[in-house]
Amino acid sequence: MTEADNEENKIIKPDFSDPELFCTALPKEVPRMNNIIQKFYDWAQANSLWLLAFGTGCGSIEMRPLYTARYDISRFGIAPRPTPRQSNLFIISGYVSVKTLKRIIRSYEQMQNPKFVIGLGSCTINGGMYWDSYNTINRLDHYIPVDVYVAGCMPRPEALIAGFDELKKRIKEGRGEGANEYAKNFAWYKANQKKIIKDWDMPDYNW
Amino acid sequence: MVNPLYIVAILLGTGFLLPLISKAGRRVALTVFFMSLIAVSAISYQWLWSFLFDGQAPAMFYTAGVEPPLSINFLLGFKEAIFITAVNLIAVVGAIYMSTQIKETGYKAMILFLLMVLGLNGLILTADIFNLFVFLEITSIATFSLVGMDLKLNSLTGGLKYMIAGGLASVFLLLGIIILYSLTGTLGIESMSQYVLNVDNVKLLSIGSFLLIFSFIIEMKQFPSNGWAIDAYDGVNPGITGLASATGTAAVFYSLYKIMPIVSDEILSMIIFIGSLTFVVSNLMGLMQTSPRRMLGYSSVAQMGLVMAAAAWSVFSQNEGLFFAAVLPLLLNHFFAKAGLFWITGIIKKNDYRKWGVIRENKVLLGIFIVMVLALTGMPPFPGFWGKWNLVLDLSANFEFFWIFIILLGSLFEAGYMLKWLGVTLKKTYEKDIVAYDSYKVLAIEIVNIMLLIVSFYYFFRQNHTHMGYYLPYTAGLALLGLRFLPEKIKGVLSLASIFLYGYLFLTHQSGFPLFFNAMFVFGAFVLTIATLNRKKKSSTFYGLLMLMIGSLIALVNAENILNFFISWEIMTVTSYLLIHRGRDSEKESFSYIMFSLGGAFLILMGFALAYSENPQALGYGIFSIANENSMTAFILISLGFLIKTAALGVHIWIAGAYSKAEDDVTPFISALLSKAGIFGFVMLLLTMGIPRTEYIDLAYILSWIGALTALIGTMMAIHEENAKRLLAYSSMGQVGYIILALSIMSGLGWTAAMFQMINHFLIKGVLFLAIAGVIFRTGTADMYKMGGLIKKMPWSFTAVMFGIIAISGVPPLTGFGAKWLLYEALIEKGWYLQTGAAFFASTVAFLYCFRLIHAIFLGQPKNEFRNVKEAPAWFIVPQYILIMVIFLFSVFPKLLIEQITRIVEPVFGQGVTWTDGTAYTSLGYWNGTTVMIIVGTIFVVLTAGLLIKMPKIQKVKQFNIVFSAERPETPELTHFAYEFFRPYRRALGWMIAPYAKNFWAAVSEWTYTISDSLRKIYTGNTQTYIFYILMMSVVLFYVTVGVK
Amino acid sequence: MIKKLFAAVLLVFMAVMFYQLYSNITEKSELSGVARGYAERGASELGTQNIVTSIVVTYRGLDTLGEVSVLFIAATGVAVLLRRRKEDEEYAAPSKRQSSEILQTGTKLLTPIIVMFGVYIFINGHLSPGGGFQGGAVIASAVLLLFLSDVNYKINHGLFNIIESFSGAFYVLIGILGLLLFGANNFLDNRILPLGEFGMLLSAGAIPVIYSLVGLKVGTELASIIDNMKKD
Amino acid sequence: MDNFWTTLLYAFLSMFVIFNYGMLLGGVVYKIIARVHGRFGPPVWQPYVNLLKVMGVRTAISHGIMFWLGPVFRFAGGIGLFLFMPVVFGSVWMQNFSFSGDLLLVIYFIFFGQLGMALGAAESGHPYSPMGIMRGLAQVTVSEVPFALAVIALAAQHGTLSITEIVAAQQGGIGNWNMMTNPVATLAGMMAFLGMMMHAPFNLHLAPQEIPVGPPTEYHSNFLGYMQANRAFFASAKLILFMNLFFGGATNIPVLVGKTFTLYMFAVFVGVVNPRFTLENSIRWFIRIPTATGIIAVLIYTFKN
Amino acid sequence: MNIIHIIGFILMIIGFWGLLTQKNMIKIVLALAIVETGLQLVMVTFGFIKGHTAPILDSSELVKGAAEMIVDPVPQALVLTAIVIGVAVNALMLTFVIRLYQKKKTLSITEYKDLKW
Repeated sequence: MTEADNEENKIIKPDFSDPELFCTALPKEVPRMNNIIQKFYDWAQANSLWLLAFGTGCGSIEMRPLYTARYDISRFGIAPRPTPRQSNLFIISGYVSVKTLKRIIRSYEQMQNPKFVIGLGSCTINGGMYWDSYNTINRLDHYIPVDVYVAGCMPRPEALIAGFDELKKRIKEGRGEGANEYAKNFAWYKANQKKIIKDWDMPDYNW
Repeated sequence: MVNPLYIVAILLGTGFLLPLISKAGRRVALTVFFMSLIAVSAISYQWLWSFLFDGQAPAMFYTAGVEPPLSINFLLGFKEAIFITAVNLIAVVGAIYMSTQIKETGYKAMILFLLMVLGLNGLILTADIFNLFVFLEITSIATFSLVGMDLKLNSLTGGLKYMIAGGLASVFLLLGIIILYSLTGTLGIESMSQYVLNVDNVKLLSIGSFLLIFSFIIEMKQFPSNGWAIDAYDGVNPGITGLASATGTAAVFYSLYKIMPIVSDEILSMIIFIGSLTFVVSNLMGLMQTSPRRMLGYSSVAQMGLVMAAAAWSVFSQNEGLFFAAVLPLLLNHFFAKAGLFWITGIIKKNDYRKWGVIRENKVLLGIFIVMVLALTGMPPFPGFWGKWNLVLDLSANFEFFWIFIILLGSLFEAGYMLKWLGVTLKKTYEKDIVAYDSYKVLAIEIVNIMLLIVSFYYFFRQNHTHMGYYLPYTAGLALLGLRFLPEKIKGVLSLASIFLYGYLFLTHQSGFPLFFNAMFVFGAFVLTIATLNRKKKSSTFYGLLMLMIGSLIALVNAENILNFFISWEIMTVTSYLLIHRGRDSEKESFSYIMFSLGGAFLILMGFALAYSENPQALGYGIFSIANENSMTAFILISLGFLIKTAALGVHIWIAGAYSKAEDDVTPFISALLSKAGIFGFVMLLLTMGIPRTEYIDLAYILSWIGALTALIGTMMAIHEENAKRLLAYSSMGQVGYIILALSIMSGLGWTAAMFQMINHFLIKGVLFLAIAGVIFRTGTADMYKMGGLIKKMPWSFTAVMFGIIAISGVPPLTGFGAKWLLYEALIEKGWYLQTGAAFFASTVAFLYCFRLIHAIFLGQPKNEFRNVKEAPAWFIVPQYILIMVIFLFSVFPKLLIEQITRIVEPVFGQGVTWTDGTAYTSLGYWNGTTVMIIVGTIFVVLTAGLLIKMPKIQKVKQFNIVFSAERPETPELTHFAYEFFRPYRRALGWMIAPYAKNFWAAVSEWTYTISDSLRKIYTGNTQTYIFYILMMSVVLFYVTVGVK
Repeated sequence: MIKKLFAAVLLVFMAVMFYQLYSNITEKSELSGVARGYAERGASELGTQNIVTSIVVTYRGLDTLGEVSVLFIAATGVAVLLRRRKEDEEYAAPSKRQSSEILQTGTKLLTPIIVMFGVYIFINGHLSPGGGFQGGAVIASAVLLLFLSDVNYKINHGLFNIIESFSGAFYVLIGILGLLLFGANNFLDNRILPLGEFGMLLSAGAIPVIYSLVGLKVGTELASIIDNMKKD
Repeated sequence: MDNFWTTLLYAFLSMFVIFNYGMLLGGVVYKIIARVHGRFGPPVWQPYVNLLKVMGVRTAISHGIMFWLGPVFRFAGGIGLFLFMPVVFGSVWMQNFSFSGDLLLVIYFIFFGQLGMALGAAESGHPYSPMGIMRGLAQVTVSEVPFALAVIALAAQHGTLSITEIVAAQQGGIGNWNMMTNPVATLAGMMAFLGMMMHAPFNLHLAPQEIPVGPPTEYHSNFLGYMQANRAFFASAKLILFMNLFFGGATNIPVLVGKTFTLYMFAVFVGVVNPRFTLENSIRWFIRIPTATGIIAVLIYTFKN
Repeated sequence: MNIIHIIGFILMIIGFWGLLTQKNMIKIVLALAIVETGLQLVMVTFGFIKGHTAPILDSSELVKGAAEMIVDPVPQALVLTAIVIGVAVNALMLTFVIRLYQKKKTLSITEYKDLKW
């Protein structure tokens, strides 16, 4: 091996356990305030859903029409955001392969606390037509907390909008606490995730 | 007084008797040899002494008891006394230097040496033209024999060439003598110069005097009949070469000077022409040399050309005083420096100047080497400087501007190869080699060096009638050079103390612009020197040079006349060059710096000369106030010189290299303080001269565009630099462009803006360069893309840089905005709208490099290798924050500064800014720095508080906890976006920074070198070619001077 | 060829230059300047018959002293340059053939006469054409003849050195005597000795002495030059 | 200045007005864009909801102190810019702190927030942030050129750099507006306006899919809230500036609303019907046509005076 | 105006021709000697005055009217010096040639070009 090769190896050698590179803290529950302000915030959360523009599976093809003049979800204060930091809604659109799961977990963990997940299509519920695939998961809520499932293969945009309505209702009722749930049962979720993902090359929690 | 004929008698008698004396043993012979040399020297010293201190009148001694012109006579005046003293001194020293060789060769070598000295003395003393010939032959033949003495091939070849040329010269000389004799009937020089006036046969007379002078032109090794001489210098034993180059040429020169009164003005003009031509062409050819001896050969030839031309000029213009003022210092400079350098080449036997680093092992020799090279390049206080200065001023008083140009051009070429040699010697790594530093040789060189210094100081004090307080600023530097053995910290503290003392001494006595500049220099120097205390590595010269540079700045401001101004300017140039040169791998860059600086200095000198020509009595700044047809040219030349120092567009190419390669704690000085020297020059020039304008050309307008474009292009170039120091260097260029732009407005507001911007730039560049110096000190690299994320490791440096960039980019509320505000108000008031636009564009582009600087270094992804870096040492941090405090002071209370500026500007241009409470009013607008600061501060505090209160608990995350499109960053290097940051900008606007200037100067330098290289090829080494040149030159000059019927 | 063409062109120009010089020479019809002074005063002042000698030895005596020095330097220089060094041994000249009988005999016959003639020339320098240099050259030619006739001839270096040194030193001494006896301006004055009767051998003060010294010195110097050159 | 506290009070008042105006303006614009697209679009109060939402986010992360301070800088820049500008001509309470400085102060203060924001965003270590900043800054530098030239032309025209005086000179009917009296400068200024508003086609710095939202890609929660609130001030302040400079200013709030809204619509409609320029394209465009226009505007006064 | 002048100048030109065209160093030295000879002729001719006699005052007539009867003695004196010096120079030059020949075993001057440029 030449010196140049060594040099190259040194550069692209990720070290995910390096505490200088990744924050190793674990998520904490942030309890709801039981007051009027919290209600107000819930209302705002429900009416300003920013969904992460991340098409994880084939179902994302059904999300495009939502932005068009025909369905126009902007009416409901729903808008796509390109960065998980600013989004509070994650739509898992369809089957989740092992490879995608890793990205989903990372993106989900990067979203800030009130965060909501909609499972889109049968695949997220029980694997759907991929239920016995070697490379997909069957139940999404073993891996991240899901607020609303929208069944179908594929569900139409109308169904999706119905799902949004359902989600809004949940949020206003104060039941959209997926993030806290995730923090609470973090060990369980992580164990499930690590069962599936063999080449775990990230910190336990992706801040 | 001892009869000078005893010189002849002693030398000759000893010479004749030596074969017998040597029978008593070598020791005895050597003793007698030295005794006679010393005796002869004693005679000459005695004469010189009585001329200097006893008011001795010139004396004449004739032979045979018959008065001249029937008999031969010796004439011993002050000049002769100087020359024989110098020659005999070098003879003794040379004998010491060559003692081993002489001992080995035996008594015959002593005879030859003695008789050579005899010939030299005779040449100087005799007042008979044929006797001159005889002594010339004695000198030549003795020299030839000494040249061939070591029997090496090169010595013999060189000697033969030398002899053939000498033979031809004597043919012309004899022919000339006989013709002149036949016309005048006398051989005495004095009587001849009287009788020639009565000669009817003018044609024959001019032929005769032409032939006479032509032979001396050959003997003086003038271009192109000098190939043989350079070959001889190259090939021959350096001991002899040093002697011949110094004493031989001096004596021959003096005899030429003696016969100059005989010849007509046309022939004197020819001498001037040939001398100047030789000076330029030989120095040009010297540029391509790699062999130091050959380099010195070209330099010798060139110097002799200059001296000869100057002497001919002094005779031509019948200005006896010029001989002492210009010719003698030039000659003595050459005399001692060349002898010393040639002798050094005899110790360091490297035939390639790039291998001369080995001299660094002997500090004494190195010091002498530096002194002599600087002396040859004509730096003050060495005599060469005084010679050139006086010559240039005298020429200008007679409106001979072309010759001034020629002289300065030649000097620039000479400085080119001399400083290249010096630069490489000081820096380049060298092969370890055993060099025999024979103590007697070093002793000889040291004596010569001391003589050079004595002559330097003699001229220094002779020329300067200003009070000695002017030289006070240099004392600390010189003292520190003397105290170089002290530990660095102590020297640093001493420096600080002396700067403080300077401040106390000077600031209390000054007023107006000098006070303003001096306050800046003293304060800046003090603060920036604190950072140098961080130095750990021992350096014998650093603080000395630094204090000399600071001293030169202070002295520059103190200068009462252009002479003092120019001396300080030159000292500043040299010391800053040496300081820049200390940096790593800085040879090329510092060379480019010194060449531009020297070129600028010469332009300034030429401008001074032009201005001086109208009023040849005074040297004060008043000379600029005289308006005449030259004043515009003078203005252009002087401003060009200052523009080079401030790195204006077109002459800016040195700036990035020099700034970036200088040591990190030196760069702040150069950027923050040194660049202001050019501004000071501009201020003084504009104050006294204004900006000349004619019906067609408005120089102020041109200057304003230079300033605006410098600002714009400098900034444009800064944004594409990867190296932090280069970036800041170009930023400096742009910022100083604003100052020039503001100065060119020539209004109260404009100058207020200029001064404000100057202070602003001084403060900010001090902070930024110091901060970067601290970062480089810790990380070891100046490449910004290699760093990143250092904010966590170096928060203090980051904060300093942040304030720096906010201030430099002109964003309110810091001082930078004040500068911009004043500038635009002034520009719009003046009606220069397009320049305003350009300046505005430049100031917005400045954001780009500001952001890049802080982002690439402090923000973004930290690199693994810099995980353990610490905050920069307090030595760097403390001065930064001192400066930042000043920035804040002036930001909150701009009135403090602007009022001071108004006070000095008002008497010249009237008030630019008026005040009501804290608000500054101009004719266009208003600004209240205090309320802006308060409002912004309040908003900022309120919002911060708001965020602190409202913010949920924050999880601090690490560098890779970023949203990376659901991926994970690979490495910091691949994630940190810093390399070629503004590439799209370059694609779109790259045409603005196409390297026209760089290509132009590269072409200039390449052409110069190419011309030099092809020109030197005329010296083929073939003796017959040289004979051909000599004869051809005789024919050409004959037809030019005497003409065809 | 080109080189020669250039040379020819250059020389044509030089010829034109010389022609201009030549065409401007005006012929003299009478003595002028210092020459007239010499002619008028030389005989009475210095007591020499030969005006040239008076000029050479006294009026322009410093030139002559210089001339002697030049020869001396040349001789010394030749000696220094042709000195034997260890590394030069290999270049030693091959053994030479003896010269012919006629030459050897002729030399033996002629040498004393030539030397006599040389002495005559320099002793009579102040009376008739001739002088130290001419005489010295004649003497040296005798030595040359000796070298020609005998390949193994060696000059007596010690003797030559002594003659050379002493004659030179005495010459200088005579010069200084002028200074000592008369004053600062009388260096090389021939009147330190009585002028004697005009036209006699022992007249003209120190001139015959000087010329004798010069003759001896020149003779020995030229001889040693020949000797040195012969070695290789 | 005689009564500082009154000034302060008035300033708060005008800040309140302008904040709400800015928020509503944003909402209306979203609505209009949606209508152009043939959609209903969000309600006009959607910006308030969004602001409320981000302020209610329960967790936050920070990459460092500068990251934290970035939005503060940004917001302070927006408010400051607004506060240094006279909003309504002749009105006592809408003069803000315009006595602190003239037009130049306002122009330069635009950079304050941008620079601070850039520093904060860059500290996040996210490569997209500096990319977006680079694009934004690069474009600002060139779009400022025609704007500066236009301002210079105005200063030359009116002999003052005080915004109030420039507005005063334009009173008395549409014929006195700089739009009419100095059409070339207005043209240059309006072209620069497009770039300064950073709407399409000059919004490469955001480029949502390429470098997700550019500089603020890491910002969330209250940070984002500050930035959204700032947008209301900043956009309004810029609109007011242009209105003051070229369109006669405003003598009362309805005129202010009308004029600034029209101005904004100009930028919005240009944006709606145009695709996005690459950086090189926009730089070249600004350095050609608008700059040339600006130079002409300036030259007119160079030769006139 | 004297024929000897012309002869002297022609000799000088011949000498120069030799200097410029001959490669053999000994010939070059000789050429220089020829130049000098020509020069000495020229010099001595400068002192010639038509009808005057040699400056040796061997008759009382001559002693009295020397100034009107003899040719100029000064050029003769000068030439004497010049000749001697010329001899010295030539001797030294030949010595150099000898030494140079020993170094390179050639007399061609074009071979001695080690020092150049």
